[in-house]
Amino acid sequence: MDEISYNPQELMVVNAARLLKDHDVVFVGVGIPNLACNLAMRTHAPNLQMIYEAGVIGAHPARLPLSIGDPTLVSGATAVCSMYDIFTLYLQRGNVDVGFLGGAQIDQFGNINATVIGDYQHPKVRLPGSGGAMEIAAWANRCYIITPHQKRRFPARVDFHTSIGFLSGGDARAKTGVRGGGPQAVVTNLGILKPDEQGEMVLAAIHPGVTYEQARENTGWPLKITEDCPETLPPTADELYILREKLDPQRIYI
Amino acid sequence: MDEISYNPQELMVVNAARLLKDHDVVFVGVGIPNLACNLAMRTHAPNLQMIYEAGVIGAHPARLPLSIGDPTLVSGATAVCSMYDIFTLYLQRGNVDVGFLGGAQIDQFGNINATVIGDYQHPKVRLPGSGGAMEIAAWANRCYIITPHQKRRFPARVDFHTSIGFLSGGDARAKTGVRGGGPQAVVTNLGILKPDEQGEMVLAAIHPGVTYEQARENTGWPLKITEDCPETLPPTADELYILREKLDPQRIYI
Amino acid sequence: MTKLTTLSDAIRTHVHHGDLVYASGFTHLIPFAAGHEIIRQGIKELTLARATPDLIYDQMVAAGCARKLIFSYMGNPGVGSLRVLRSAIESGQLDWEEYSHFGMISRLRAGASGLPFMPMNPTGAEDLAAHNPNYQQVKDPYTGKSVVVVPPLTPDVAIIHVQRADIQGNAQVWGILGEQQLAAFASQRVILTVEEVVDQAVIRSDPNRTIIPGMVVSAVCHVPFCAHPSYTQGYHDRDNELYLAWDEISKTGESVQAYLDEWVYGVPDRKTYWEKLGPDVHRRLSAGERLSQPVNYGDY
Amino acid sequence: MTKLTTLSDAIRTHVHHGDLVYASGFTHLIPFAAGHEIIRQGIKELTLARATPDLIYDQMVAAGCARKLIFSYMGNPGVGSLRVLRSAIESGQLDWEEYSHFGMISRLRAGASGLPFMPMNPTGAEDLAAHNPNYQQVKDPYTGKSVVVVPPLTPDVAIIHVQRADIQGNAQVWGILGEQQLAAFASQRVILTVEEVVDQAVIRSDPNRTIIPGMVVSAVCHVPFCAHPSYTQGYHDRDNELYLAWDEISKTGESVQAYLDEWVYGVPDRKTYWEKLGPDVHRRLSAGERLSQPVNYGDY
Repeated sequence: MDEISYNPQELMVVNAARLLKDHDVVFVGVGIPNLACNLAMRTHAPNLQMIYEAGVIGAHPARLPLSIGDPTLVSGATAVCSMYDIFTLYLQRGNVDVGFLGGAQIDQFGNINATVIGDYQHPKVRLPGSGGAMEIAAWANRCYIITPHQKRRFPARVDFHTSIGFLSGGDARAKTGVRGGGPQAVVTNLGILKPDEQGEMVLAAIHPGVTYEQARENTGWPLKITEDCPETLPPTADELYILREKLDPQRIYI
Repeated sequence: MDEISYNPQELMVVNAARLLKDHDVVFVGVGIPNLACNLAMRTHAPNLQMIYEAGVIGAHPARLPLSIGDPTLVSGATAVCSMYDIFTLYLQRGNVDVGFLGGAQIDQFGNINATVIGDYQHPKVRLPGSGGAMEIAAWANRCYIITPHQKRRFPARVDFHTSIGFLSGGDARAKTGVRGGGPQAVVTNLGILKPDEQGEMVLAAIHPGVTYEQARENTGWPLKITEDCPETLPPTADELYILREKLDPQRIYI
Repeated sequence: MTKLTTLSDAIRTHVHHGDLVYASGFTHLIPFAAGHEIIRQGIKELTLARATPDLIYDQMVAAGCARKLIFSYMGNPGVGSLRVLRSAIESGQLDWEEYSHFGMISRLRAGASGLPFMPMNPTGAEDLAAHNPNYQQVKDPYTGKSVVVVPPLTPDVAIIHVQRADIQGNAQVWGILGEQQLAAFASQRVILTVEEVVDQAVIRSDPNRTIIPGMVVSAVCHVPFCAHPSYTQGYHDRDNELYLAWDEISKTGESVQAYLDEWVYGVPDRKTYWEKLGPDVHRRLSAGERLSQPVNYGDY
Repeated sequence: MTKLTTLSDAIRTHVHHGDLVYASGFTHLIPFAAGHEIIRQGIKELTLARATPDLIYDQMVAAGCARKLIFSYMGNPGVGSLRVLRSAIESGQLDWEEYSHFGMISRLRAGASGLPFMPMNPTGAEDLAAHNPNYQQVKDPYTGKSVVVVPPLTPDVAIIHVQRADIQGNAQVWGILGEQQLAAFASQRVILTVEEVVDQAVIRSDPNRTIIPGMVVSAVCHVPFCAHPSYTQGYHDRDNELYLAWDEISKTGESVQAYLDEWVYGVPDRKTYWEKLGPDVHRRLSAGERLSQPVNYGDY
């Protein structure tokens, strides 16, 4: 059998898609998470429901949405509601299974910084800020992060808690009273990190051809590796076909 | 000129209508207050805006509405909103000028009981309860009460504060922090009561042919009478024509 | 995945002895057919919550379904008193818990939003709060003033009549909205009774009209005229004659029982009930046509 | 009574030096034409509030209109960073106040509702609250737990673009609703920019579509294509090319100034701006047709 080639974006999209379950209600942004959801819908999760923080439920986009409020998300959706209602009736009420998160920094316990590098009052780099992330990280049943695996993106501690993972680990998250289970996986171009019992993000799967050494070198804390740490299955021809030909034929995100 | 005859309901509707100002936003129930508003719209207050606690704004009913949620209020209205929104965005936000109130008992300080006669836990007569009245009495800029003038309806103290007027008078109402000005008039079949500086309801106008004695006899507290206490102008032929021929031709409420 | 089922099955599956039930609808869309089916199935010890109990709860209490009432206005709208409820409360046979409309709807708003409470502005009327410990106060951290709050209401099951929905339960409502949406999101289970079951393409043609998404709906029941004697905007009028008649019927236990025997126990379902009302009533309640002007969502 | 006026007059009358302005719209319906008119009129020292500042506030800050920003996500949606705002904050030239989306919208909900605060569930993320004293805590009287609250936001003026309204300001919106309704009710004054001014009969044909009533509206301005380069559902598409181009333009002060000179100072009004964009852009952004299916309100 011929080797199938794929790029790091495709690898991350495919692995993120596989984490989604049929009937999941997913709070989804644009770009890579949107592609992952659409791929899941067209493979193993036909009943996945996508909702957007702009207040769109059950979108049927006719084209690849270019922003979280793209009009193609609205035409043909099953419902649209106000911003207050999406955060209360849907997210906070517990109707959201999965949230996707991202940020400039993700730390050892899955905490995310999307706000600032340096001091908050005198920022070295000012980032966009929370948007919906603070609440999604707290209240979605489970969260996933998709990000390139680079040491500067994976510090031991983030400069600022825009949204929390497991804080300092142990029962720190539970003590805050948030309802969601926190980050369940970080999908990178090297593998998949998952929280251990203490909430520390450890290497739980590795992509074909990647070494443990590469993963360790690109992580800002002493990266633990699970006992089994299986190799992920490479993207299938079918997955790549859907992704390349159906979902992002102009290769905007992949 | 011939005497124009009219009944007590008509007298009350006409006098209530005259209290409304053009451009007032009125929180209105069915029955007599609805007739008063419609009469005002067709005479001196063409820009009156009627809103209903059912969430209807700018109703243009094609027939006399028989309940506060009559479908004729909706067809052709300018807006419909949820119950939560009518109480928050409209009433509590301060967008309502006038509220109409009613109840089994109205006391010396304009407090109203629409809840219970006797002990709350062991009621002698159980009444409907607050509905929207508790908040309307507190937050509408001004309130009006339309009621037959009978001693049992006008006790010195109500058994239960369903909605407040001036409580025990003086600054008692102001101290509660409610935004509205409280009951500005009680329109009865004998005259019009208005609050004095202490918030006590005093006879401020008397209908033609009614004596002070009649008013005193039908009031459960020593009724004060204002110095001038003018006689109200009788209903005009025009007012009665609109009321009888246009608004309630089947004489359901008048 | 279809959630279509019969009303009878939906009630049997989702409404249990002792449940807190919220059959919603402010004057409009009151799910009478569902109340009647609960009576027929003999479900007991319910806590019945509704801002406006209306005839439906008068009938359910008369049939012995309830142990407690949660409400904010207990009247026969436009007519007068609800005699069955009033007498059950006056005689001490029915427990109750009472709010103003805004207190009631704030409880639903908190329940639907997953929030611990909702704040309300002061009303100065403290007698009700004195009898209902659910009214509490917190200190406003910005002004130091006291703020009245109510806790979430999260019914076991909501029953909600809507004009149209697809088989997954994506539901559209127009006319008076009342507490339809909040009751659905606040409740653990949602039974939708639907005037018209429509193709999902109809729903998707106007997503802003959808107030309840299928994801919170447990069962979809196609029950035309479910709301009679209340009404369904655009489908049939309110039967005001029956509201007036109930004021007479409810004067004695015998006449109430006779009504239940004939119109609830005596009919197997809403279809039979509606046919039994006869063509004259159908004509009298017909809605006529007044269509909304369409909007363009654009073909993006 | 008509509230129709020109955008220029509405801005002159209702937006003052030092005001707190909320130009609303989540990705959709962003009132760019109004922002440009504020720039042209040289109004200064504004506090600009928006959940998502978008290009409109990047441009207004570049033009020197603002002293402070209140926001919850400062990005160029789908593209990247808002370079003008980012650099103004990094250099200490612009004051700011920051929330999460839910905090921001809860402030508007409290403001629009006349409530003293809105409660929110815990998020565990306390760094933002540590820098923003508007985040406070109250004790939940039902559980004893701590509850995060935010105070009302009540802007001096809201600017809101809608698809259609009558001359009294009764406004209907479809597509993404964002914070349109709450911003209108929260604010002291409301300037409505309207894609189509319609006869009141159109509004009255579908009252459930009306989210802003005329009673809270100060001025109605007929400004087609007001939202470009954002979009108006059913009227024109988002001009994504301009969002991408802005990422380049905003890299230097010179290119920003050149853009403002050409597209803001260089045009007297939106009509001229839209014509200047030219027929190719008009074609590229055309919306196509996808109509809602009508509903029957009934002729009662």
